[in-house]
Formats: sequence, structure tokens, C-alpha cells
Amino acid sequence: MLAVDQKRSFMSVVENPVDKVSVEVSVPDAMAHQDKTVGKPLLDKKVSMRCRNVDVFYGEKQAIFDVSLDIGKHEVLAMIGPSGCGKSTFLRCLNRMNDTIDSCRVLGSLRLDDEDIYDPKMDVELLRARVGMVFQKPNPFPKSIYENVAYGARIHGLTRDKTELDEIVENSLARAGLWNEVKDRLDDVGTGLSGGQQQRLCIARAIAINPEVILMDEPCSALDPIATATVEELIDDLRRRYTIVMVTHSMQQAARVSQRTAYFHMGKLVEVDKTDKVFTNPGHELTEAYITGRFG
Amino acid sequence: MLAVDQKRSFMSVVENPVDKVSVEVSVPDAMAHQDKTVGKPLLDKKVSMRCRNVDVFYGEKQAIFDVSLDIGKHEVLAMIGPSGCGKSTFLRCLNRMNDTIDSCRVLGSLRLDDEDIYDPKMDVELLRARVGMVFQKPNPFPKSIYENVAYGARIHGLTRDKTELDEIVENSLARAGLWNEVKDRLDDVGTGLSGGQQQRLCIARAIAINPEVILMDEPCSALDPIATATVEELIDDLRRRYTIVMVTHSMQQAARVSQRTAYFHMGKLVEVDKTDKVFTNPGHELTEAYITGRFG
Amino acid sequence: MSKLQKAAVKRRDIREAVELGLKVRKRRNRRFRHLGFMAVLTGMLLLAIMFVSIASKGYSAFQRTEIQLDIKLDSDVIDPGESRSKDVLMRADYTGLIKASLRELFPEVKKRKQKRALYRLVSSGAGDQLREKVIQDPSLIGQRIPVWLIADDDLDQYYKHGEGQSRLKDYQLQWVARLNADHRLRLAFNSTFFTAGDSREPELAGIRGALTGSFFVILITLGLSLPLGVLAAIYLEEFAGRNRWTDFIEVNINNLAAVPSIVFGLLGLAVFINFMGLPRSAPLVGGLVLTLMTLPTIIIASRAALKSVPPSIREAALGMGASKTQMIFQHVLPLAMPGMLTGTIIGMAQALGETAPLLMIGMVAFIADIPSGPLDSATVLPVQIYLWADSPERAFMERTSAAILVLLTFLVLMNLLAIWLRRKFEQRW
Amino acid sequence: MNLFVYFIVFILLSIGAYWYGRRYSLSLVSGDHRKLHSLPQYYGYYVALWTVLPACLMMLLWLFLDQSMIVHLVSVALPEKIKALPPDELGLYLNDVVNLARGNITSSEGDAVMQQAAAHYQHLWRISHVALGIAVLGAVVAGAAFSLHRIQPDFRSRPGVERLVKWLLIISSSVAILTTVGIVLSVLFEAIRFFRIIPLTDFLFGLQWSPQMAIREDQVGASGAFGVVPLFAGTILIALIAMLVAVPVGLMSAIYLVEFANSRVRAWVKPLLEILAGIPTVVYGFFAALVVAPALRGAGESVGLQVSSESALAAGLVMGIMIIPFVSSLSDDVINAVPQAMRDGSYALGATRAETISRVVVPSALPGIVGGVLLAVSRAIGETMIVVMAAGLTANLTVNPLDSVTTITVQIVTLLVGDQEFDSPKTLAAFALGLVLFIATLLLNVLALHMVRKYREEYE
Amino acid sequence: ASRDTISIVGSSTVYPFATVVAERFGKTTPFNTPKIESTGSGGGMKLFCEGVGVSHPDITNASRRIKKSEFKKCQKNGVKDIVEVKIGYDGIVVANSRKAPQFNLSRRDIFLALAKQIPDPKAPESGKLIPNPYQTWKEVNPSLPGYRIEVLGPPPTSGTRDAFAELAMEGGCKSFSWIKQIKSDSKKAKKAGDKKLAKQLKNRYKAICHGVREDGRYIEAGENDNLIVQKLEANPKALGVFGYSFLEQNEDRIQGSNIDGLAPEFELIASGKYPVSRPLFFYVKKAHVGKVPGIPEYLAEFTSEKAWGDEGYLVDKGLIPMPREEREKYARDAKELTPMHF
Ligand SMILES: Nc1ncnc2c1ncn2[C@@H]1O[C@H](COP(=O)(O)OP(=O)(O)OP(=O)(O)O)[C@@H](O)[C@H]1O
Ligand SMILES: Nc1ncnc2c1ncn2[C@@H]1O[C@H](COP(=O)(O)OP(=O)(O)OP(=O)(O)O)[C@@H](O)[C@H]1O
Ligand SMILES: [Mg+2]
Ligand SMILES: [Mg+2]
Ligand SMILES: O=P([O-])([O-])[O-]
Repeated sequence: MLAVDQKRSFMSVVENPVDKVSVEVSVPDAMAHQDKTVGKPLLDKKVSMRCRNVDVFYGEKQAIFDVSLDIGKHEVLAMIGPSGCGKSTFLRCLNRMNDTIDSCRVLGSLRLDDEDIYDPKMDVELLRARVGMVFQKPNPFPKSIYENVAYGARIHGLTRDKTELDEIVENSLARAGLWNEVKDRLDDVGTGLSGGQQQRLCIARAIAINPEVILMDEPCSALDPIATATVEELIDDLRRRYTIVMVTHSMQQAARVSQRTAYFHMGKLVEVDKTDKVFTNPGHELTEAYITGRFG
Repeated sequence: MLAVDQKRSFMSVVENPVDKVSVEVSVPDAMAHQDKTVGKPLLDKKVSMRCRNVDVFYGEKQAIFDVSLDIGKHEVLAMIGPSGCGKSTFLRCLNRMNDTIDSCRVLGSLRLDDEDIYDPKMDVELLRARVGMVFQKPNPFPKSIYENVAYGARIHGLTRDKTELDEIVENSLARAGLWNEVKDRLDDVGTGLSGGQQQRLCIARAIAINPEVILMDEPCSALDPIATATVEELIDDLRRRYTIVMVTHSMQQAARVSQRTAYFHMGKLVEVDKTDKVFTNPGHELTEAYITGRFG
Repeated sequence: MSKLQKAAVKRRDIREAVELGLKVRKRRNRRFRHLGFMAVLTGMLLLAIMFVSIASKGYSAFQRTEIQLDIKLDSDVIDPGESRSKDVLMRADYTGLIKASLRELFPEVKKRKQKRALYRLVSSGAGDQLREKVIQDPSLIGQRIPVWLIADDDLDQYYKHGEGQSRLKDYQLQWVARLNADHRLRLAFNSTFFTAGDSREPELAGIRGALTGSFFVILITLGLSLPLGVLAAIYLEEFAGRNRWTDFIEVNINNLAAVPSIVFGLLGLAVFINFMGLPRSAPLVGGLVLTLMTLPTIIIASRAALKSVPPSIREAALGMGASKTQMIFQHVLPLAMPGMLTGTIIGMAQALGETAPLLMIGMVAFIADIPSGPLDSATVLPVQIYLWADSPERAFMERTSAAILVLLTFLVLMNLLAIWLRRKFEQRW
Repeated sequence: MNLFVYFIVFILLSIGAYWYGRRYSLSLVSGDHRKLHSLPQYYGYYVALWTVLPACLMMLLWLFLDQSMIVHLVSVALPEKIKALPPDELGLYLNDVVNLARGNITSSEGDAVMQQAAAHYQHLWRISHVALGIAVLGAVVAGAAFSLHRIQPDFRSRPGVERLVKWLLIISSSVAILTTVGIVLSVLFEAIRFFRIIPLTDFLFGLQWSPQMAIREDQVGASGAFGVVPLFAGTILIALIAMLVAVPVGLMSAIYLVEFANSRVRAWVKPLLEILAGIPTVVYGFFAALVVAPALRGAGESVGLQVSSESALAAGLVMGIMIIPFVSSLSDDVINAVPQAMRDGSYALGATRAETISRVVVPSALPGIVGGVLLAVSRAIGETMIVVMAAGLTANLTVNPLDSVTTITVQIVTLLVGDQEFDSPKTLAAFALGLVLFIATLLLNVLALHMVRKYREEYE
Repeated sequence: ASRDTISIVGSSTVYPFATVVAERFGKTTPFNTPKIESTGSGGGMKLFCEGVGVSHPDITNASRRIKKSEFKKCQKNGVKDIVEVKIGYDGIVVANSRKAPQFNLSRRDIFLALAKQIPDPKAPESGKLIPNPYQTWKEVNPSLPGYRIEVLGPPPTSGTRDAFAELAMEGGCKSFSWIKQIKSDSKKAKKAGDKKLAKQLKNRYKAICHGVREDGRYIEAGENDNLIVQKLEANPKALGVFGYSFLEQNEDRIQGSNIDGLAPEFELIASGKYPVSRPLFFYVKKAHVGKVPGIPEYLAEFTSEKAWGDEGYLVDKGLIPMPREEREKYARDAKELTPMHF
């Protein structure tokens, strides 16, 4: 179960405007970094996640080089870049999913609401409940559709009774645009769905526990336009309350839903800025070369 | 899964081995069908694959309803439609990949160059060598990159000497736009690649044996624009000689690379026609509703 | 030639090449399939051979030969004081009554040696049979009643299997022929075999003691080795990282599987009996020793099963904020269950048939009483089989086979449970 | 019986504690479990564990000690005369006392002293039981109180429970390590004694094994016949023959069942094959000795081959049958677990089933298959009865499978169950053999691990 | 722990007899049926001599006499008074299938056929030994059939094998006078006080007489005598070595070979004429008598005439009884618990 008190406190911040004031801007580290970084750091009170000098290694091989990046509250940050440039890898740092890969080492500082994510005292489960994730390859549990969606609510104890749970399941599936297709076969096994359905099931599963930050690794890659539109609407909807980081290959999509866009290239963060800016007036020739390529 | 018999009566006419002229037009059944069908049948000599009255069942559940569709030689046929409408299912009929799903039954007639695909005497292996496939979820073998690509050539005994094999591997990887990224690590295991790299690896694997027809199930869903462009170029290149059927969720992509587009809806083929026609002047309100939705 | 033309030419070649090779490949494929089929068939055939050879030898042990004698329950012999107290009835000389009845039936037998031979037609346990009858119904005393009594094993073997195997002397055969003509011989269900403990008289020997012992032993072995094995496998596969130490543990466990089982007996003797002071010959110790012996099998199978659960499932669970423990117990374990069950079944099958380590801890023994708890002295079925197989009396041969049949039934029951459980858990993704 | 009662009580207690802990945690937050740090059931588990575990451990310790404690107390109270007995006899005397007190059959009626001691024993025994009850109850109450006291809405009960689970896992896996240590220790000292008599090099490189010359103390050294080479040769020969039967049959069966047969056939055939592993080895022994060996000899004679009536071949073949399930069942599971997408990828390229299986499925499943095969090899090395009955006990140094050979395990067993002489190398040799076998298989396993690491192919 | 059941360990040869007695004892007395482990004579001795107390056995069976070293070990471990009870004899037979002719063997034949080394046949009394060259029985003795020598017998770890070597092989061995001379030389040396020489000679003597060939003509076939019987049936050209009770139970299938002209028949063995029979024993820990319930009663049952007498039930199970005087002596010893001396 989410240590709800912590979550509460965060939510209360969002809900009650009795906000705390930023403390951290003057830290020399951040300043030093500012020289190097490609985008300017956001003001603290707006920051949801703050990453500084992140390096990631797979064994000997370095996949992410010295990336510093702030993720603002209530924003949709799109991550674009050529295949294999490290988008997924970076994304997986944000909720410590990289812990599961033995060979993977993460250096640098990543903070969620001022808590160090890689602090050994960090409650990883809580972190992951707060920073939800939709994976690149859909990976539903080999359980029923209902159980797939209800799982998070169950382990985090979000509901009081069966009807509340039913409600969450229905809600999440509906928001992911899957309810109508599966409402008659909630007991079928989730792996028997079509590719796009599986993808949406995974989205439904992730949003069922109301995370603060949602990491989406190409959430629409297997989706048709209608479903894509549903998901994009959902993202738009979600961002009023939550922070969303999404990897996408569709620049249109990035343009449509994101406020800021980060461009990765060969493990380096080349540029991060307002989405309009990136697409209309990229600050780096690599970015320009990429976005002026043919569009997906 | 082969219970094709009921539909044989209709097919027997078509099956006539010396038929070079289109005969089936005069058959009442076919006429009846033609009324129902959404696109007009292609002339025989231009036809690579001819599907008639295809029904597909998963156990009790019917996933494809009475689809009749011709796939022309040297054309790129795009299949679009909402998620779960049966695109993958239909695609998998074309090289009998559905055989591997126990519960799946295919009725109707499917012919490749006038050979009945579901004929028990059909060589499934040859069929699949001739009708290659790239799956929706990338599924590289847990072998080295080199072995992944060389696999087809090896099993079919296409070459005996190593240099020829090297050439095939290099060529295929290059055409799939992956050569530069992996040429230094051909011995690494294929599953260690990023999602998009895996997808391209699977494309390279499929084209390494030069099939006549290539079935692609969302080949670019995990690809960045540059890689997508590479693949689209490849498709364009291939189609001069080969036939390509691709499922895509990107209507731009369909528009860019396909000559004809088939629109599926809830297991039914709603419309199939020249791509321009479908996108500019759809013949069915469902199609229109779909393509005038927001675009992916 | 342009690149494309080249490709075209190549393509035609390829189709041809594929077609050319296909015949051979299909033949190879068919051969492969046939080989597989033959393998399964071989396995089943071997099983059938083993089973038939055991069953054909053992089925006759489920019947026993009985002799009908008219016995005069002489009250002067049984209970001269007419007290009818149980104590008196217990101690009475029933064998004497039976002997008397036999003498009556064959009055011409006079010589001492022949008389002994005559008495030997009836089992030495017949007296107990009669005693039980009288105690149950004391009103029989004084009457003359016909009673079916257990025959001696030699007669039993002769009556079942005929001349060839007979150890009976010619004059004994004549008596038997007479008994048979008087319809005083019959085959009846051998209830003793299931209700009695071990005995040195084949016709009185039963498997109940060994079966009970096996039950306790297997219960302890299963109860300990399954959780221990599964938990150890989980730790090694999911928690312990990949390093020298875990490699060492892995090698060690694999190695334990190759340790001869009798060495586990030595270990059990040293640790459980000499050090911990547990009693010799107790099923508890047997269960502990067999637990140690089966543990490697279960751990190895369980690890293989855990390994084959795809990482994407784990990621999905972790990504939802499940703790590692939750991930393992809610997702990985159910998927790995079939493999773990396989390991357990094989391990248990092995444990169920093992004798060598039990020798060291005193379970290869003659124990007539039926154990009532895991601390009582007991043997187990395979030991019983081993001991009977080594007994001179011919009649023990069929009992050996029958005991094996019972053991296999035990095993089949366990397997049925496994089939059911596997069905429940198995799926392909 | 008593233990059984306690067992039931503990189960009931833990259910009760679970239920109460759960409810208590909920009551703290007036029923809204979302205010708790962890799910309510984890509070239940937490309380249940604290309530039952310490009490359980305490009881086990108590039961382990109480008999000896009571007997000790009884013996202290005995008259000086009896206490002066040598310890062994005192033990027997006390045995009688205990038998008397327990109402068992005793060797004698017992004199007044013994009667008194028995009464004393009974008295203490009753006290002990009452005390145990109180102590257990106390532990239960203390544990419950402690855990309930710790329960607060923000108390992290799930990590607490999980830490405990992890400890359980660690303890479980250390059992295997302890076993190894135990086994090494239980053969090491005797083995060292053996090597004091027979030099290690003679043992390892000697070409002749013949413990007959050493049957008596006074015959030691009549011939240096403790060379382990023929035993190793025999072990390898028989294991090899067995594997030649078991691996092809087992692996092909597994493949057939997973890839070709329908699932119903598989569901039945697999457990049926597993029965092969459970047939007692005596049966296989008889089968090998009385059916296979004569048949082999007959066949050999008909083609003019000299086949010994005890042959490695007969034993190996039959042993192969026994270990088929080790290969088939374990491979079956891992092959079945290879994701369908792997197969699809291969089929889609036009591969036949055979090709798909041999080039994609089996390599993917290799670690598991190797595990099964290793287990089968282990079993083949560890088997005795079949070899004794069908291959004899003569240690020939030969690679001819038609000759009779013997294996290390067989020698260990015969040396240990035969006529033992604990000061002569004859019996000590069993321990040396055990040690050497242990080391040899260890090396084999290290090798196997490396091979698997090198060739394994990971999916996903 | 406490114990109210007699615990017996030891020889697998005595096991069938001890168990019958135990069973009757259990049925006819209020005591529990004793637990009898079949551990082999040596294993039994080891357990028996480990100490006094409830965790150690009360009685051990043996198919040979206790060895001096074992007795010493017992003494060392506080097992002071041991009562020795000889219970009868076990004939060791050499048998073959009834499908083949009966063998008429002499002990010399047995020695020549099975010894590892034999005196050079060209000059038997020259004192020269050669590895056993014989492959068929006919080569050993022209009056025997021309079968390949194939003898299934117990392994060197078995008490039966020990006895067989001592009685049958050594008997034949001694028929060579120069070998016999070695033994008397050894005795002489011992008397003369040259212990080293005595031991050397004795070792040489035993090496010659007890060494069984290992070239596959003698097949070590484990301890399961039933298996040997069945193997003989399957292979009529082979001979087997095992205990008399198995011959008795399987007389329809197998026949015992005559040894030195004497058939392995009950009377001949009992009278001591049949050369290859060995005594069986059990040993009682005196310290346990009166402490573990039932021991005297068990001894009484075992040494009663109805058990081990000429017509007792043990005879039915294949035990060869001792002569009456010997029985009386041992019954008395058992009753009075006379400790043995070495
Ligand atoms: N488990 C792993 N072990 C070793 N290298 C890895 C692993 N996962 C990814 N990589 C490598 O790290 C680099 C970055 O991979 P990543 O998956 O982050 O790319 P990506 O930007 O998500 O690409 P795509 O858009 O194709 O998914 C790639 O070169 C990839 O080959
Ligand atoms: N193996 C299966 N068993 C049962 N039903 C299935 C199976 N595979 C697909 N289906 C169902 O058949 C229908 C068509 O599925 P299909 O995979 O063809 O959809 P699709 O058009 O490819 O969708 P997407 O674009 O999301 O991949 C869906 O309703 C799906 O749930
Ligand atoms: Mg990625
Ligand atoms: Mg699809
Ligand atoms: O078990 P034995 O000592 O009599 O061979």
C-alpha cells in the first residue's frame, strides 16, 4: 500500500495551495550544472523530478552520458530521439526499474519531490507506485483482464470493497479506451488480447493506482488512431493533476500532447525545451537534422 | 483449422489450374460476393494472393467475418482499422501462422499464385519462405545478431559458403537500416538491442531470404522517424519486385507507401481500394468516420 | 545489372533452392517427429513392461488359500473354569484344537514326522485367527463349527501355482488332494496383507506397518523438502545476485544431487541420531534424511522453473509498485509452479523408493508392530520390499511384487495430484 | 500426540492472531485501511508471526531439553548408592524409572527407591508440562502484545513481514550449504585415516581395486589393491550407457509431448513417465539381472560375442530407463516455458518444426535441460542396486560394456553394509571413495556450469 | 529417550532366524516384539560395542564369531560383560540349476577353480604359484563338465564369503602339502617367539588360500541370495554360493553340489560331516539385562527346544541345529548369563 500519508502530503500540496517555497536553487551543484545543461532548470516549486548528471552503464557499456533534466509538475515531457539512443534506459531510471537489470548501474542524482530516488532508504515500491510505468512491449499478467487492472489497487489497498474496486477497474479501462471492447469478457486472460488492446490494458493498469508521475514508453506504438486519440486525451486529462513523461517516435504526437520535448542522441541529452521551440526553432543542429527528417 | 471444405464448391471453379482468365466473375456465388465485397477483384495475372470468404474463429469466437480480398503483385497493401479489428489475425492467415494457435480455425479460400494455401498438400515451410512475416511484437531469437539474420538462409540451405552468408547478413541489415548500428557487435545477443533495433532486426531477418510476399504487422511501431523512413524506403524498394502487406496505425504511413488500403472493422473488411481513394473519398461511412478521426 | 535485378535473379534461385532442399528437410522433420513419437512410445512401453511384469507376479498375493476345518471348541481346553474371562480366553491353546481337528480329519496319520507335516498345512497364525473368533463370540465355546483358516505358505503356493513350484512332499500332496476333493480349500481375499505388520511367515505378513511408516516418512519429507526447496530456489534465483558465492552454492547443490544416498544416511546418523539424540529407526529421522536427499532435486527443478518465467512479467509487477516478495509470490511462483511440482514429484518418487540411507539410521529392520507416530520404530515400503526380496521363503516373492504394486499405487496417487495441480497452473505465453 | 495438539493450537492461534491483528490495525484508522502504511493483512501476518514464532521456537527448545532436564533432576535426587553407578548403568537405571513412570513395560517391578524415583519423575513431568504451557502462553501473550503495541497506522508492517520472509529464504538455502558441510565432515575424518594407511597416490592412480585382501586386520597390505581407477572407469561407463538411453529418449519424449502431442496426451503421458523414476530400484535390479542380461548374453552368443552374464550394458540400459523421467519431465517444463513468440519467429521464416525445435527452442531452454541431464547423471552415479544386481561387484578396468564392472557408489555401499572393520582400510575406503566422488562430481559440475554459461541463450 | 523394546542388530544371515523368534516372543509374551535391524555382522558389532545405554542395541547377531579387535573395542567402550550364544549352523552350498548335471566337487577343485593363484599344475609341489589359468571345469578336473567356470558368490565384504574362503577354499588349499607347511611354519615361529616371521608366513598362507580370482570367473553378485538362485535358473552353466536355507526353499529349481562326496543335506550338515558350514551366534549385553524389559525371556525363547531343537521352528526356516550337548551348554550360558572370555 502506498504510504498514503506521504502521498497525501503531496496531494495536499497540489490541492491546497499552501505550497512550500523552493529551497534548493542556490545549491552550487545545481548552478554548476546549469552551465552544462541544455535546458535551464525549472523553478523548484514547479519541479516534480530533478535529474542531475545521470550516467547509466550496462556493464562496461555506457548508455546514458551525463544527463541533467528537470521534469515539471503537471507537464507532459516528450522524449524523442533515434532508436537506441537511450530513451527507455533513461525513463527506467526514473522509477528505478533499472534495478532489475543486474548489469545496469546508475550514477548521478535523481530526485522526486526532493527525495533522492536512489537513496538506499528509499521505499522502492512506494516510489514505483508514485511513478507509474507503461512499458514499450505490452506485458499484461497472464491473469484475467479484471485482475490485471485491479492488481495495483489490491496490493496498495486503495479500495474498501468490491464495488469500489469494480469502479476503479471500469474507470481505468474506460479512460484507456478499452472498456467497451472488454466489458463482456473481463474474466478472459489478458494475454489473449490483440496487441493494441494489450497496450491499452497496460495503460489502464498503470493509471488505476493514480500515480503522481506516469512514465510511458511509446504508449501508442501499437494503437490505432482512435485509440491513440483516446490515450492522448487521457494524457491531456491526466496532466492536470499528474506529471507525464512519454517516449514517442511520433513527432506529431509529441507536438500535440507535450509541453516540453527532450531530444536524446546517442545517450546524450542534446536539447530540452518548450515543444514549440524544439520543433520550430531547435537549438541544436542534431535536433534540427532529426526533426526535419521525414516524419512518422 | 483447415476445414475449408464447405467453401470448396465455390473455389473449385477458381481452382482450375489452367485458368489464366478471370472466370469467377461469372459464377453466381462470386457475383453475390461481388455485391458484398467492397473492392472489385483484381485481374488474375496481377494477383499475388487471392482470399475469398475467409472466416476465422478463435474457439467459439469469430474474429474475421467473410473477408474476400485480392492482393496484387508488386503492390503495397496497407491494412488499417481500429485495434482489435482483426488485422493481425487476417495477416496471419496469409502464411498460415494461425496454424500455431490451437484454438484458431480458418475457413474459406486463400490462394497464393493460384495455389491453395490451406491445401493439406501445401508445403507450409515453402509457403512461409515465400510469404515472410514481421511480427507486431519484435521477437528476435536469443542468438547473436548475426545468427538471427543468417537463420533463414541457413535452414533453407541457401548458401554454403561463409562469405556469401556474410554478404546476405550485411545486405539485409543494411536494407533494414541497422547495419551501421550493429556492425561492430554482430556477435552480441539480439535480445539485448533496444526495442526499435529489435524490430529492425526482425525485418532484416525476414528479408534475408527474399520472400515474394512480405507481411508486416506494424513494422514501424517501435521505430523512430529516421528508422521509419529507412523502412519505408525499403518497402518502396521492395515493392517493385515483391508484394507487401502491412498493418499500420499511421494513416500517413499508409498514404505514403501503399497503393491500396484495406479498412477493417470488427472483423469485417469494410472497404478496400486505391489508397488515394480511401483517404480522399472513402466509400463507406465507417471508413470515413475512422480516417476523419484525429490522425496518428 | 542493377541491384534489383540481381535481387530478382536471386529470388528465383531462392525459391528453387528452398524447394530443392525442402524434400530433405521435410523428411528430416518427419523423422524427427517419428523419433519423438518412438521415444514416447518407448517410455510407455517400458513402463508397461515393468508394470505388467510386476503385476503378473504380484497379483496372486492379494489372495490367500484357506482351509476349512471342523473345530470342536472344547470348553475343557479353552476355558475349563467356565469363567469366560477375556484373560483366560486369550491364553487358551487354540493351536491344539486345530491340530486335533486335523488329526480327526486324517486319522491314518500316525508317525510323528508325518503329523508335523500335517500340522504344517495350516499356518501358525491360524490359532490367533481362532482365538479372535472365540473372543468375539464366547458363546461358540462347546460347539463344533466349521472355520476357514489361513493355510501355510507352501500349501498356498501349491494351491495357487500348481505342481511346478511345490515344496510339498508327496504324502502332503495326497492330503491336499483330499482336502480339495472335500471342498475344504478355497481362495479368499488376503486381508492380512493390508492389515498386518511384517511377519516371518509369508501368509501372515502384511504391509500395513511399512505403509504407515512410508506415510509418515513421506509426509515429513514432503512437508519439509517442498517448502525448503522452493524457498531456497527462490532465494538463489531471485534474491542472491550473480557472484562467486552464488555460483559456489549452485555448483554445490548440483553436486549434492550426485552424492550417493547412503552418504546421506551417514550424515543422518551423525547429526540426527548421534548429535541430536533422536531415536534410531524413527520415521522422523528417515524423513529428515530423505529431505536432505531430495532437496537438491527440488531446488534444481524449481530454479529451472523460476528461470523460465519471462522477465516482462516481473517488470510488469515491479512497475506496478509490487514489492519483490509480492512479485514473486503473486506472479512468478504460480507460473513456475508446474516445474516445481515436477521436481517435487520426481524427488518424492525417489524418496519413496530409497533404502540405502535408511540402513544407516536403522530403518532396515524387522518391526512387527505398526507405528503410531513418527517417533516409533518403523520401516518403509521399499525396505519391506528389499527385505522380502531377500527372504528365502518362496511365498515372499509374490508378496514382494504385491508390495511394489502398492508402492506404485501410492506413487500414482501422488502423480494424480500433480496432474491436477499442473493443469491448474500451466500456461504458455 | 502432544506435539500434534500443540501444532493444532498454534495453527488456530496464528489464524486468530492474523484475524485480530488485521482487525486491530483497521480499528486504528476507523476502518479506512487506506490510512495504513501497508495492507491490513500484513498487520495480520505481523501479529500472527510474532504471536506464534517465538512461542513455537521456545516450545521446540523446551521439548528438546525437558526430558533430559527431568531425568537429570530425578537422578540428582537418587540415593548416593545409585548415583555412584557408572554413567552407562545409571542411564539404564533411569530408563527403567522412566518406563515405570510412563506405564511402559519394565524389566522389573522396581524397588521402593525406583518407585519413588518414578513418582518424582511423574511429578516433575507434570510440573514441566504446566510450566511449558505457561511459558508458551506467556510467549504468545508477550509476542502478541509486543506486535500489537507496535502497530500504528504508519507502522511499516509489509517490509517487516517481508524481511522475515527473506530470512526464511536465507535459512532455507543455507540448509543445502549445511548439508554439504555435514557431508564433507562426515566423510573427511575417516577418509584421512584411510589415507594415512593407503597413500593418496596409490589410491588415485592405482589400477586395481580388490578389497578382498584386506578383510582382516592381520592381512593388511597383502596387496595394494585400493586403486580407484577401475571404479571411476566403471562409473563413467555405466553412467554413459545410462545417459545414452535416457537423454535421447527423455529429450525426444519431452519435445514430442510439448511440440507435437496435444495437451491432453501430454497431461497424462508426462506423469506416467514419472512413475519410472519411482519404481523401486530392486525391481529394476531384478529386471536387469533376469531379463536384460540373459537376453544380451543370448544375443551376444548368437553373433559370436562373448558377453559376461553380468554386464555394464545390462545395468546401464536399465538404469537409463529409470532416469528417463529426470530428463523428460524437467526438459518438458522448460521447453514448454519457451515463449510462443520464439517459435513463431522461426516458423514465419519457413522453418520446419524440427528446425525450430533444434535451433531455437532447445537452445533457449538449454540451461533447464542441462539441469535435468545433470540431475540424471547424478542419479546414475548415485545408483547402487541395479549395478550390484546386474553388473556385479568386480572392479574390471575395461571400456568394454559387455564386461562386468562396478561403480564407486556400489563399492561405498557394499563396504558400509558388509562385514565392517572400522580399523582396517577396507571399511575406511568407503569414506575415501565418498570424498573422492564428491570432489570429482564437484569438478564435473563446475565444468557444466561454465558450459551452460557459455552456450545459454536468453530470451526476452 | 526411554525404551521398552529390545533392540537387536547384526547379521543378515541370522536375521531370518532371529526375526522368527522375535515374532513368536512378541506374540506369546506381554513384551513388545523386538526390533531387529539387518546391518551385517560387522555393522552390528560396531553398533553393539559403541556403549551401554538405551541408545545402544541390546543384542547383536553375527554369522561369525566376534573378533578380538571387536571384543577389545567393546571393553574399551564399557561393554564389559558379553554373553555369547551360538545358535546353530548355516551350511554354505555350491549349487546349480536342476537343468544341468549335478557337480561332484572336492574342496581342491573349488580351490583350483577359484583361487587367484594356484600352484603350477606342472609341478604342484614345487612351491611355484601361477595366476589361475583354468577357464573350464574340465581343465580343473577331467571328471567335471566342460562348462566355463562361472561362480556367482558373495563379495569380499560379506561374512558368507569369508566363511566360504576359510572352509572351502582353504580346505582345498591345504591339500598341497607345501602350503600346509607354511602354516605349520608360522605356528612354529610363533612358538619360537618370532612374531614377525609368524605373521609374515600367516599372511602368505592366507593370501594363497583366501585370494579369490578376479578375472570374471568368480562373479561377485551382491548379498541377495534370491537373485543368485534366479540367475542360476536363467544360466544353467553357472554355479552359485549361498546359504542352505535358500537351497532348501528352492529345491525344485536348483541342486546342491556334492562336496568331497557329501551332499549338502540337513543331516550331513547337522552332523558336521558336510565340510562347508559355519556357526551362527548372537551376543547379549549383560548390562542391559534387567534394564531393558524382556531380554531373559527372549533368550529363553531362542534357546528353547521348540525353537532351536532338532524339530524346532527354526529348523523349518533352514537353521542347522547344534548337537544336543552344545545346545544345552549355550542354553545354560544364556540362562545364567555367563560372560564370554577371549
Ligand atoms: N539490458 C541491456 N543490456 C545491454 N545493453 C542494453 C540493454 N538495454 C538496452 N541496451 C542498449 O542501450 C542503448 C539504449 O537502449 P534503449 O532501450 O534505452 O534505447 P531507446 O532509446 O529506448 O530505443 P528505442 O526507441 O528503439 O526503444 C542501446 O544501444 C541498447 O542496445
Ligand atoms: N489467441 C487469441 N485467442 C483468442 N482471441 C484472440 C487471440 N488473438 C486475438 N484475439 C482476438 O481477436 C480479435 C482480433 O485480434 P487481432 O490481434 O487480429 O487485432 P488487430 O486488428 O491486430 O489489433 P491491434 O491493432 O490492436 O493489433 C481481438 O478481439 C482479439 O481479442
Ligand atoms: Mg525503447
Ligand atoms: Mg495486431
Ligand atoms: O550379514 P552377514 O554378516 O551375515 O553377511
